[in-house]
Amino acid sequence: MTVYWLCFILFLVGLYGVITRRNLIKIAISLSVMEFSCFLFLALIGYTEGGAAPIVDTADPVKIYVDPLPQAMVLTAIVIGLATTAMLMAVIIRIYRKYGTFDIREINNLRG
Amino acid sequence: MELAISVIVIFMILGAIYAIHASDILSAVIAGGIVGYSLVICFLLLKAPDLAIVQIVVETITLIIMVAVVLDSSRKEAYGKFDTQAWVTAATAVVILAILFWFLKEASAPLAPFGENTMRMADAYVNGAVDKTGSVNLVTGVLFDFRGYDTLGEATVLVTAVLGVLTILRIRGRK
Amino acid sequence: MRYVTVFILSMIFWLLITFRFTVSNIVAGAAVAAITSAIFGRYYFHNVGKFLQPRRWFWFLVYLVTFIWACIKANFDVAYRVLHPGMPIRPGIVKVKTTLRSDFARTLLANSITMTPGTITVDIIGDEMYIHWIYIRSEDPAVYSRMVTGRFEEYIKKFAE
Amino acid sequence: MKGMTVIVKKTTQLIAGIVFLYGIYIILHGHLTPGGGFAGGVIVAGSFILLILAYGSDFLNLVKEERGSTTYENLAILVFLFLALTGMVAGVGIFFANWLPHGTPGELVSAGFLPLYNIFVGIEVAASILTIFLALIIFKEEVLK
Repeated sequence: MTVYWLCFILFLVGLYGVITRRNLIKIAISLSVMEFSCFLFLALIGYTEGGAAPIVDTADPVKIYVDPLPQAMVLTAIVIGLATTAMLMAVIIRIYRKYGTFDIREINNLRG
Repeated sequence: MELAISVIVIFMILGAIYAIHASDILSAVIAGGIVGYSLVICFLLLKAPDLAIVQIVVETITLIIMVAVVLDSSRKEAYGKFDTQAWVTAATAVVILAILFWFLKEASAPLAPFGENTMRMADAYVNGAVDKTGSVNLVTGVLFDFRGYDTLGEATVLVTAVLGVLTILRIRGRK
Repeated sequence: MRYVTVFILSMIFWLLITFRFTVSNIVAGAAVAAITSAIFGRYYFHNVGKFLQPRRWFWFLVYLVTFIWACIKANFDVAYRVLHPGMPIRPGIVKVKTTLRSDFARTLLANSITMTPGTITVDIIGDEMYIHWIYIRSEDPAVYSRMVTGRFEEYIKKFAE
Repeated sequence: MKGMTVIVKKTTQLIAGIVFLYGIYIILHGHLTPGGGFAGGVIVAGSFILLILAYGSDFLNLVKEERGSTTYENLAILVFLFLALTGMVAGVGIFFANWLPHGTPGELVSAGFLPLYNIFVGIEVAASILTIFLALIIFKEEVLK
């Protein structure tokens, strides 16, 4: 049970970063930290004690395997995470070219 | 097993805290890399080699893109003195985190302990899956046969993200 | 010629990583190697005909033995400097002029210098290599070039030029 | 963007082809060993990114390359959708039906449609990531000019 709690604390650290930081790149890093904790939680749920990796050995029919379903979900989520991070980076670099800063509060002031 | 993963997760938490509080953006990006690469070790310990392969390559390319963006612009953290509004934000964050943690404590009570399989439907995906899909790798079987719709949706999201990046970044249209 | 070399090398690599000799596997390997050579063939070395001369392979073996011996010696030297309580180091960057002509030979020389502990090639600009050294023994260019490059340069000249 | 030193360039010449081949191996053996279209696609994109980083952006005639990778990406997802639709046409009547013969589990040619899905998802992922990277580089070039 400790592992689940630590995993959630990692999520909370990412949330804290998103709420309190003002630098756009740090917000992006915190978002990916939250993503990673979700992936870790799903992989933890699928683990079975003493299970093997989900590659079926046809010679040995009584082996226990870990649950392949959360792994398949996380596999697609990781690649989507890369695409969304890249899109976030595109938005951020575009904002930097326009306003010359990463600070969101300064950007708010400049717009008025 | 639980102890080893706990140690690595504590390491990840420390890396994340440093990444949030670093005064140089480049070191913040690299400290964010600690979290991603530790996740690879966690996946290997949890018997998920597919995830480990994907995560290690994706983390490398994310780092390349982030470092390119940071080197191209400013490396300074624009976070000067701690004024009133910053205190209010930090206090709000702490209250929200406390409430969420209490919620976790309540919600995690019915969860099975670590190492016992929580999901009842896993049996349908493991037993006899080789006869149904013909694939030895169970993850590929789930990905493309049992849950093909998910993969199609994921590919669509990827195409949309690429179109978004092209729309945002191209200044002039093509000739 | 380059395309054929890349095709053969890719085929060998494919058979090594799959390591099963069924018909379907070999056909798939041939197709993949053809794609690889079509895309990456034009970035390969220009004069691959030199690989076929046995004289060069002999000098390559000699170079390998020298390199491993120099590596072992340098390992003990760096271990001595790290474990010694006084830390007898004198780091700095030296400039070494090389006589090798081709880019491939220069890369090999730079990588050999980097892989022996204590020295790291920082950059190659024109004919000159900039090398970071953990203990600078001499400040005379003729002496220290000899110490850093050692015997690598002449052997590399014999098999890679 | 300028390229790197001659050491990096020469090593890249040796390595890039092998990285590409390894990515294709991961894709083709996705139903036998760990890996699959997603992992292999990212590795294939990585081999091209390695070439671009080592040789600089003048090397690959960039505008044309970006148009090419976008085309491959859209074609790959269309073929993926088409393969899924064949299940409805082929008399089975199920979207994503795996109606090809399955063969012996453990062989390279087995598991019906799964290797084909793997290949096209691999092309799609590789082209997407390459397109994102090229878009970032072209943006930088245009801004600096």
